[in-house]
Amino acid sequence: MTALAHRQGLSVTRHLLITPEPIPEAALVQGRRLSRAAGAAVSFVGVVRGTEADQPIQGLAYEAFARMAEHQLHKLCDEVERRWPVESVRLVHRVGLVKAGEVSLWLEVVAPHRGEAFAACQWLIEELKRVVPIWKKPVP
Amino acid sequence: MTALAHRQGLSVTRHLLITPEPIPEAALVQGRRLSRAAGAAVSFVGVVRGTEADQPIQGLAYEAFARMAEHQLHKLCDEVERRWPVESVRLVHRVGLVKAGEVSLWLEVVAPHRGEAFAACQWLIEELKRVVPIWKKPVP
Amino acid sequence: MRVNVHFYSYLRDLTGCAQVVEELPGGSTLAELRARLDRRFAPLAGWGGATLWAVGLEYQPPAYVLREGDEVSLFPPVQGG
Amino acid sequence: MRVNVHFYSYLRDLTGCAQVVEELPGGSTLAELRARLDRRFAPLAGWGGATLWAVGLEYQPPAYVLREGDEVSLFPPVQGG
Repeated sequence: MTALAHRQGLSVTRHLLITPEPIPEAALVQGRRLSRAAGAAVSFVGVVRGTEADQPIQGLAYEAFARMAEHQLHKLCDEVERRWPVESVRLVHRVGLVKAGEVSLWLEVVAPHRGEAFAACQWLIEELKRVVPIWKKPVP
Repeated sequence: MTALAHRQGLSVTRHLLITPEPIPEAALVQGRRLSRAAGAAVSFVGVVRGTEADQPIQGLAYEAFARMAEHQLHKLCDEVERRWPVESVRLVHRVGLVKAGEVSLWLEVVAPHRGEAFAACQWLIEELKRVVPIWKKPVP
Repeated sequence: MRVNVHFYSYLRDLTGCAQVVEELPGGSTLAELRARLDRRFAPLAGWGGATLWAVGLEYQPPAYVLREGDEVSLFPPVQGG
Repeated sequence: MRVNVHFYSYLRDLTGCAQVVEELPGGSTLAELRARLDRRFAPLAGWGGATLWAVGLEYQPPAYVLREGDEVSLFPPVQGG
Protein backbone atom coordinates (compact mmCIF):
# COMPACT_ATOMS: atom_id res chain seq x y z
CA MET A 1 0.00 0.00 0.00
CA THR A 2 1.45 3.35 -0.94
CA ALA A 3 1.04 6.42 1.21
CA LEU A 4 -1.30 7.66 -1.52
CA ALA A 5 -3.43 4.52 -1.40
CA HIS A 6 -3.53 4.99 2.33
CA ARG A 7 -4.72 8.57 2.01
CA GLN A 8 -7.27 7.35 -0.48
CA GLY A 9 -8.79 5.37 2.34
CA LEU A 10 -7.64 1.78 1.90
CA SER A 11 -8.20 0.22 5.25
CA VAL A 12 -5.39 -0.31 7.72
CA THR A 13 -5.63 -3.31 10.00
CA ARG A 14 -5.37 -2.27 13.63
CA HIS A 15 -5.49 -4.76 16.45
CA LEU A 16 -4.72 -3.41 19.94
CA LEU A 17 -5.20 -5.47 23.06
CA ILE A 18 -4.28 -5.22 26.74
CA THR A 19 -4.91 -8.55 28.35
CA PRO A 20 -4.10 -10.62 31.44
CA GLU A 21 -3.92 -13.76 29.29
CA PRO A 22 -0.69 -15.25 27.92
CA ILE A 23 0.04 -13.85 24.46
CA PRO A 24 -0.68 -16.49 21.78
CA GLU A 25 2.29 -15.62 19.60
CA ALA A 26 2.07 -18.47 17.08
CA ALA A 27 -1.65 -17.87 16.55
CA LEU A 28 -1.00 -14.16 16.01
CA VAL A 29 1.65 -15.00 13.40
CA GLN A 30 -0.73 -17.39 11.65
CA GLY A 31 -3.48 -14.80 11.79
CA ARG A 32 -1.53 -12.28 9.73
CA ARG A 33 -3.43 -11.04 6.69
CA LEU A 34 -1.49 -9.45 3.84
CA SER A 35 -2.44 -7.35 0.86
CA ARG A 36 -0.66 -7.87 -2.46
CA ALA A 37 1.40 -4.75 -1.68
CA ALA A 38 2.83 -6.12 1.59
CA GLY A 39 6.53 -6.86 1.46
CA ALA A 40 7.73 -6.67 5.06
CA ALA A 41 6.49 -7.67 8.50
CA VAL A 42 8.64 -6.51 11.40
CA SER A 43 7.82 -7.73 14.86
CA PHE A 44 9.07 -7.04 18.32
CA VAL A 45 8.61 -9.40 21.22
CA GLY A 46 9.37 -8.10 24.70
CA VAL A 47 10.31 -10.83 27.16
CA VAL A 48 10.56 -10.55 30.96
CA ARG A 49 14.19 -11.06 31.95
CA GLY A 50 15.03 -13.30 34.87
CA THR A 51 16.92 -10.64 36.79
CA GLU A 52 16.28 -7.08 37.90
CA ALA A 53 19.21 -5.01 39.20
CA ASP A 54 21.26 -8.23 39.22
CA GLN A 55 18.81 -10.01 41.53
CA PRO A 56 16.84 -13.01 40.27
CA ILE A 57 13.12 -12.33 40.04
CA GLN A 58 10.08 -14.49 39.56
CA GLY A 59 8.63 -12.03 37.09
CA LEU A 60 7.11 -8.59 36.67
CA ALA A 61 3.68 -7.47 37.81
CA TYR A 62 2.24 -5.18 35.12
CA GLU A 63 -0.53 -2.72 35.87
CA ALA A 64 -2.36 -0.60 33.32
CA PHE A 65 -4.81 2.28 33.36
CA ALA A 66 -6.49 0.27 30.65
CA ARG A 67 -8.94 2.73 29.09
CA MET A 68 -6.34 5.46 28.85
CA ALA A 69 -3.70 3.00 27.61
CA GLU A 70 -5.97 1.87 24.78
CA HIS A 71 -6.84 5.46 23.91
CA GLN A 72 -3.18 6.48 23.84
CA LEU A 73 -2.27 3.43 21.74
CA HIS A 74 -4.95 4.40 19.20
CA LYS A 75 -3.50 7.91 19.04
CA LEU A 76 -0.03 6.47 18.45
CA CYS A 77 -1.41 4.26 15.66
CA ASP A 78 -3.09 7.30 14.10
CA GLU A 79 0.31 8.97 14.03
CA VAL A 80 2.02 5.85 12.64
CA GLU A 81 -0.51 5.78 9.82
CA ARG A 82 0.13 9.45 9.08
CA ARG A 83 3.89 8.99 8.99
CA TRP A 84 4.39 5.66 7.26
CA PRO A 85 2.44 3.65 4.65
CA VAL A 86 1.78 0.75 6.99
CA GLU A 87 -1.00 -1.67 6.19
CA SER A 88 -1.26 -3.39 9.56
CA VAL A 89 -0.36 -2.68 13.17
CA ARG A 90 -1.06 -5.35 15.75
CA LEU A 91 -0.07 -4.95 19.39
CA VAL A 92 -0.81 -7.07 22.45
CA HIS A 93 0.40 -6.02 25.90
CA ARG A 94 -0.01 -8.40 28.79
CA VAL A 95 -0.83 -7.21 32.32
CA GLY A 96 -0.81 -8.95 35.70
CA LEU A 97 2.06 -11.24 36.67
CA VAL A 98 4.26 -12.06 33.70
CA LYS A 99 6.83 -14.65 34.68
CA ALA A 100 10.50 -14.50 33.71
CA GLY A 101 10.88 -15.84 30.17
CA GLU A 102 7.29 -15.01 29.22
CA VAL A 103 6.22 -12.44 26.64
CA SER A 104 4.93 -9.11 27.96
CA LEU A 105 4.60 -7.29 24.62
CA TRP A 106 4.01 -8.50 21.08
CA LEU A 107 4.02 -5.96 18.27
CA GLU A 108 3.96 -6.39 14.51
CA VAL A 109 3.97 -3.81 11.72
CA VAL A 110 3.32 -4.77 8.09
CA ALA A 111 4.27 -2.39 5.28
CA PRO A 112 5.30 -2.53 1.63
CA HIS A 113 9.02 -2.18 2.43
CA ARG A 114 11.25 -3.00 5.35
CA GLY A 115 12.52 0.52 6.03
CA GLU A 116 9.11 1.87 6.93
CA ALA A 117 8.14 -1.30 8.81
CA PHE A 118 11.26 -1.07 11.01
CA ALA A 119 10.86 2.67 11.53
CA ALA A 120 7.19 2.42 12.50
CA CYS A 121 7.77 -0.54 14.79
CA GLN A 122 10.65 1.14 16.64
CA TRP A 123 8.85 4.47 16.91
CA LEU A 124 5.76 2.78 18.31
CA ILE A 125 7.75 1.01 21.05
CA GLU A 126 9.58 4.19 22.03
CA GLU A 127 6.33 6.13 22.25
CA LEU A 128 4.56 3.32 24.08
CA LYS A 129 7.26 3.50 26.75
CA ARG A 130 6.78 7.26 26.96
CA VAL A 131 3.03 7.79 27.01
CA VAL A 132 1.03 4.59 27.47
CA PRO A 133 0.05 4.24 31.16
CA ILE A 134 1.41 0.82 32.01
CA TRP A 135 3.72 0.18 34.95
CA LYS A 136 5.66 -2.76 36.23
CA LYS A 137 7.09 -3.94 39.53
CA PRO A 138 9.56 -6.76 40.06
CA VAL A 139 8.18 -9.80 41.89
CA PRO A 140 11.06 -11.37 43.88
CA MET B 1 23.73 -12.18 27.99
CA THR B 2 26.16 -9.31 28.29
CA ALA B 3 28.88 -8.63 25.75
CA LEU B 4 31.28 -9.80 28.43
CA ALA B 5 29.40 -13.03 28.99
CA HIS B 6 29.46 -13.48 25.26
CA ARG B 7 33.21 -13.00 25.13
CA GLN B 8 33.49 -15.45 27.99
CA GLY B 9 32.10 -18.05 25.64
CA LEU B 10 28.44 -18.45 26.51
CA SER B 11 26.97 -20.12 23.47
CA VAL B 12 25.08 -18.20 20.85
CA THR B 13 22.28 -20.00 19.05
CA ARG B 14 22.77 -19.85 15.30
CA HIS B 15 20.34 -21.43 12.90
CA LEU B 16 20.89 -20.67 9.20
CA LEU B 17 18.98 -22.43 6.46
CA ILE B 18 18.46 -22.03 2.71
CA THR B 19 15.59 -24.23 1.68
CA PRO B 20 13.11 -24.82 -1.15
CA GLU B 21 10.41 -25.66 1.40
CA PRO B 22 7.80 -23.20 2.67
CA ILE B 23 9.06 -21.44 5.81
CA PRO B 24 7.25 -22.81 8.90
CA GLU B 25 6.94 -19.48 10.65
CA ALA B 26 4.71 -20.50 13.55
CA ALA B 27 6.91 -23.50 14.32
CA LEU B 28 9.99 -21.28 14.27
CA VAL B 29 8.34 -18.90 16.72
CA GLN B 30 7.39 -21.77 18.99
CA GLY B 31 10.90 -23.17 18.75
CA ARG B 32 12.50 -20.06 20.23
CA ARG B 33 14.72 -20.80 23.24
CA LEU B 34 15.55 -17.96 25.62
CA SER B 35 18.12 -17.51 28.36
CA ARG B 36 17.18 -15.65 31.52
CA ALA B 37 19.01 -12.61 30.12
CA ALA B 38 16.87 -12.38 26.97
CA GLY B 39 14.60 -9.35 26.85
CA ALA B 40 13.91 -8.72 23.17
CA ALA B 41 13.25 -10.75 20.04
CA VAL B 42 13.08 -8.77 16.82
CA SER B 43 12.03 -10.51 13.66
CA PHE B 44 11.79 -9.60 10.03
CA VAL B 45 9.61 -11.44 7.56
CA GLY B 46 10.11 -10.73 3.87
CA VAL B 47 7.04 -11.39 1.75
CA VAL B 48 6.84 -11.59 -2.03
CA ARG B 49 4.72 -8.70 -3.27
CA GLY B 50 2.08 -9.33 -5.91
CA THR B 51 3.46 -6.79 -8.36
CA GLU B 52 6.83 -6.03 -9.90
CA ALA B 53 7.30 -2.73 -11.74
CA ASP B 54 3.51 -2.25 -11.48
CA GLN B 55 2.78 -5.53 -13.28
CA PRO B 56 1.07 -8.36 -11.42
CA ILE B 57 3.32 -11.38 -10.96
CA GLN B 58 2.75 -14.95 -9.90
CA GLY B 59 5.81 -14.85 -7.68
CA LEU B 60 9.59 -14.68 -7.62
CA ALA B 61 11.99 -17.46 -8.60
CA TYR B 62 14.90 -17.39 -6.14
CA GLU B 63 18.24 -18.94 -6.99
CA ALA B 64 21.18 -19.31 -4.60
CA PHE B 65 24.81 -20.30 -4.82
CA ALA B 66 24.01 -22.26 -1.72
CA ARG B 67 27.41 -23.19 -0.30
CA MET B 68 28.74 -19.67 -0.69
CA ALA B 69 25.49 -18.17 0.63
CA GLU B 70 25.72 -20.25 3.80
CA HIS B 71 29.40 -19.41 4.21
CA GLN B 72 28.72 -15.69 3.79
CA LEU B 73 25.79 -15.86 6.21
CA HIS B 74 28.04 -17.47 8.81
CA LYS B 75 30.58 -14.68 8.34
CA LEU B 76 27.82 -12.11 8.82
CA CYS B 77 26.70 -13.85 11.99
CA ASP B 78 30.30 -13.86 13.26
CA GLU B 79 30.32 -10.09 12.77
CA VAL B 80 26.90 -9.67 14.43
CA GLU B 81 28.21 -11.56 17.45
CA ARG B 82 31.28 -9.34 17.59
CA ARG B 83 29.23 -6.16 17.40
CA TRP B 84 26.19 -6.85 19.55
CA PRO B 85 25.49 -9.06 22.59
CA VAL B 86 22.97 -11.22 20.75
CA GLU B 87 22.09 -14.62 22.15
CA SER B 88 20.36 -16.07 19.09
CA VAL B 89 20.28 -15.48 15.35
CA ARG B 90 17.93 -17.61 13.27
CA LEU B 91 17.53 -17.08 9.52
CA VAL B 92 15.68 -19.08 6.88
CA HIS B 93 15.78 -18.05 3.22
CA ARG B 94 13.56 -19.84 0.75
CA VAL B 95 14.68 -20.59 -2.81
CA GLY B 96 12.81 -21.79 -5.89
CA LEU B 97 9.42 -20.34 -6.78
CA VAL B 98 7.99 -18.26 -3.94
CA LYS B 99 4.45 -17.20 -4.79
CA ALA B 100 3.09 -13.72 -4.17
CA GLY B 101 2.04 -13.43 -0.53
CA GLU B 102 4.43 -16.14 0.62
CA VAL B 103 7.43 -15.64 2.89
CA SER B 104 10.86 -15.60 1.22
CA LEU B 105 12.93 -14.64 4.28
CA TRP B 106 12.43 -15.17 7.99
CA LEU B 107 14.95 -13.68 10.39
CA GLU B 108 14.95 -13.36 14.17
CA VAL B 109 17.50 -11.86 16.55
CA VAL B 110 17.26 -12.31 20.32
CA ALA B 111 19.24 -10.06 22.66
CA PRO B 112 19.01 -8.67 26.19
CA HIS B 113 17.62 -5.30 25.00
CA ARG B 114 15.65 -4.08 22.05
CA GLY B 115 18.18 -1.55 20.75
CA GLU B 116 20.79 -4.17 19.98
CA ALA B 117 18.21 -6.65 18.67
CA PHE B 118 16.85 -4.08 16.19
CA ALA B 119 20.33 -2.94 15.17
CA ALA B 120 21.61 -6.47 14.59
CA CYS B 121 18.48 -7.52 12.69
CA GLN B 122 18.58 -4.49 10.38
CA TRP B 123 22.31 -4.75 9.80
CA LEU B 124 22.01 -8.44 8.94
CA ILE B 125 19.32 -7.81 6.32
CA GLU B 126 21.28 -4.95 4.74
CA GLU B 127 24.41 -7.08 4.54
CA LEU B 128 22.50 -10.12 3.30
CA LYS B 129 21.24 -8.01 0.41
CA ARG B 130 24.80 -6.89 -0.30
CA VAL B 131 26.90 -10.04 -0.07
CA VAL B 132 24.87 -13.24 0.12
CA PRO B 133 24.65 -14.81 -3.38
CA ILE B 134 20.92 -15.16 -3.86
CA TRP B 135 19.08 -13.79 -6.88
CA LYS B 136 15.47 -13.47 -7.88
CA LYS B 137 13.51 -13.16 -11.11
CA PRO B 138 9.87 -12.23 -11.44
CA VAL B 139 7.57 -15.01 -12.69
CA PRO B 140 4.74 -13.37 -14.69
CA MET C 1 -16.60 21.72 42.84
CA ARG C 2 -15.65 18.09 43.14
CA VAL C 3 -13.20 16.03 41.17
CA ASN C 4 -12.36 12.34 41.36
CA VAL C 5 -8.68 11.61 41.82
CA HIS C 6 -7.18 8.22 40.91
CA PHE C 7 -3.71 7.06 41.93
CA TYR C 8 -1.75 4.43 40.04
CA SER C 9 1.27 2.25 40.69
CA TYR C 10 3.83 3.66 43.14
CA LEU C 11 1.67 6.71 43.84
CA ARG C 12 -1.16 4.44 44.98
CA ASP C 13 1.31 2.62 47.23
CA LEU C 14 2.51 5.96 48.65
CA THR C 15 -0.94 7.31 49.39
CA GLY C 16 -2.41 3.96 50.37
CA CYS C 17 -5.39 5.04 48.30
CA ALA C 18 -6.69 4.17 44.83
CA GLN C 19 -9.31 6.89 44.53
CA VAL C 20 -10.37 9.97 46.46
CA VAL C 21 -12.91 12.74 45.97
CA GLU C 22 -11.46 16.23 46.38
CA GLU C 23 -13.48 19.40 46.89
CA LEU C 24 -11.94 22.51 45.32
CA PRO C 25 -12.84 26.14 44.56
CA GLY C 26 -14.11 26.62 40.99
CA GLY C 27 -11.31 27.47 38.56
CA SER C 28 -8.64 25.49 40.44
CA THR C 29 -5.77 24.08 38.43
CA LEU C 30 -4.03 20.70 38.56
CA ALA C 31 -1.13 22.43 40.37
CA GLU C 32 -3.54 23.64 43.04
CA LEU C 33 -5.03 20.17 43.32
CA ARG C 34 -1.52 18.80 43.78
CA ALA C 35 -0.88 21.19 46.70
CA ARG C 36 -4.07 19.98 48.40
CA LEU C 37 -3.21 16.33 47.82
CA ASP C 38 0.30 16.89 49.23
CA ARG C 39 -1.27 18.21 52.44
CA ARG C 40 -3.70 15.32 52.59
CA PHE C 41 -1.11 12.62 51.81
CA ALA C 42 2.24 13.45 53.42
CA PRO C 43 4.16 10.68 51.57
CA LEU C 44 3.01 12.14 48.26
CA ALA C 45 4.65 15.46 49.20
CA GLY C 46 7.88 13.56 49.76
CA TRP C 47 7.69 11.70 46.45
CA GLY C 48 10.89 12.61 44.64
CA GLY C 49 9.96 11.13 41.27
CA ALA C 50 8.12 12.74 38.40
CA THR C 51 4.33 12.77 38.44
CA LEU C 52 2.21 12.55 35.31
CA TRP C 53 -1.31 13.92 35.20
CA ALA C 54 -4.24 12.94 33.09
CA VAL C 55 -7.78 14.29 33.01
CA GLY C 56 -10.04 11.71 31.46
CA LEU C 57 -7.85 9.85 28.98
CA GLU C 58 -5.55 12.77 28.05
CA TYR C 59 -2.37 14.10 29.60
CA GLN C 60 -2.67 17.63 30.97
CA PRO C 61 -0.15 20.20 32.23
CA PRO C 62 -0.16 21.63 35.80
CA ALA C 63 -1.88 24.81 34.53
CA TYR C 64 -4.92 22.85 33.35
CA VAL C 65 -8.12 24.35 34.82
CA LEU C 66 -10.30 21.71 36.41
CA ARG C 67 -14.03 21.35 35.96
CA GLU C 68 -16.73 19.82 38.10
CA GLY C 69 -16.70 16.06 37.83
CA ASP C 70 -13.27 15.76 36.18
CA GLU C 71 -11.64 12.34 36.46
CA VAL C 72 -8.04 13.10 37.39
CA SER C 73 -5.27 10.51 37.36
CA LEU C 74 -1.83 10.80 38.97
CA PHE C 75 0.88 8.33 38.15
CA PRO C 76 4.63 7.89 37.94
CA PRO C 77 6.47 7.73 34.60
CA VAL C 78 5.15 4.84 32.53
CA GLN C 79 7.21 1.70 31.97
CA GLY C 80 5.38 -0.55 29.55
CA GLY C 81 6.93 -3.00 27.14
CA MET D 1 46.56 -23.96 -15.77
CA ARG D 2 42.88 -24.67 -15.67
CA VAL D 3 40.12 -23.06 -13.67
CA ASN D 4 36.44 -23.92 -13.43
CA VAL D 5 34.13 -21.00 -14.11
CA HIS D 6 30.52 -20.97 -12.87
CA PHE D 7 27.87 -18.49 -14.03
CA TYR D 8 24.82 -17.60 -11.98
CA SER D 9 21.49 -15.91 -12.57
CA TYR D 10 21.42 -13.37 -15.43
CA LEU D 11 25.03 -14.11 -16.33
CA ARG D 12 24.14 -17.76 -16.87
CA ASP D 13 21.24 -16.64 -19.06
CA LEU D 14 23.57 -14.36 -21.05
CA THR D 15 26.22 -16.96 -21.67
CA GLY D 16 23.78 -19.83 -22.01
CA CYS D 17 26.23 -21.75 -19.87
CA ALA D 18 26.33 -22.79 -16.21
CA GLN D 19 29.95 -23.92 -16.04
CA VAL D 20 32.98 -23.86 -18.29
CA VAL D 21 36.63 -24.89 -17.95
CA GLU D 22 39.07 -22.18 -19.00
CA GLU D 23 42.75 -22.72 -19.74
CA LEU D 24 45.00 -19.79 -18.78
CA PRO D 25 48.71 -18.97 -18.43
CA GLY D 26 50.00 -19.38 -14.89
CA GLY D 27 49.74 -16.17 -12.87
CA SER D 28 46.64 -14.89 -14.69
CA THR D 29 44.31 -12.62 -12.78
CA LEU D 30 40.52 -12.52 -12.59
CA ALA D 31 40.64 -9.46 -14.87
CA GLU D 32 42.54 -11.47 -17.47
CA LEU D 33 40.06 -14.31 -17.11
CA ARG D 34 37.26 -11.83 -17.68
CA ALA D 35 38.87 -10.65 -20.95
CA ARG D 36 39.02 -14.26 -22.17
CA LEU D 37 35.44 -14.94 -21.16
CA ASP D 38 34.28 -11.77 -22.94
CA ARG D 39 35.86 -13.07 -26.16
CA ARG D 40 34.31 -16.50 -25.69
CA PHE D 41 30.85 -15.22 -24.76
CA ALA D 42 29.99 -12.11 -26.77
CA PRO D 43 26.81 -11.31 -24.73
CA LEU D 44 28.92 -11.24 -21.57
CA ALA D 45 31.10 -8.50 -23.11
CA GLY D 46 27.92 -6.51 -23.72
CA TRP D 47 26.63 -6.98 -20.16
CA GLY D 48 26.20 -3.49 -18.80
CA GLY D 49 25.58 -4.47 -15.22
CA ALA D 50 28.07 -5.01 -12.44
CA THR D 51 29.75 -8.39 -12.13
CA LEU D 52 30.77 -9.92 -8.83
CA TRP D 53 33.56 -12.48 -8.58
CA ALA D 54 34.14 -15.22 -6.11
CA VAL D 55 36.89 -17.79 -5.88
CA GLY D 56 35.73 -20.72 -3.82
CA LEU D 57 33.33 -19.17 -1.30
CA GLU D 58 35.00 -15.75 -1.00
CA TYR D 59 34.66 -12.55 -2.99
CA GLN D 60 37.85 -11.52 -4.79
CA PRO D 61 38.92 -8.36 -6.64
CA PRO D 62 39.91 -8.28 -10.36
CA ALA D 63 43.60 -8.27 -9.40
CA TYR D 64 43.29 -11.66 -7.67
CA VAL D 65 45.90 -14.08 -9.05
CA LEU D 66 44.34 -17.39 -10.03
CA ARG D 67 45.70 -20.81 -9.19
CA GLU D 68 45.32 -24.18 -10.84
CA GLY D 69 41.94 -25.71 -10.04
CA ASP D 70 40.34 -22.53 -8.71
CA GLU D 71 36.54 -22.56 -8.66
CA VAL D 72 35.58 -19.16 -10.00
CA SER D 73 32.03 -17.79 -9.88
CA LEU D 74 30.65 -14.82 -11.82
CA PHE D 75 27.33 -13.32 -10.92
CA PRO D 76 25.31 -10.12 -10.99
CA PRO D 77 24.66 -8.07 -7.83
CA VAL D 78 22.85 -10.17 -5.27
CA GLN D 79 19.18 -9.61 -4.47
CA GLY D 80 18.19 -11.84 -1.60
CA GLY D 81 15.52 -11.11 0.96
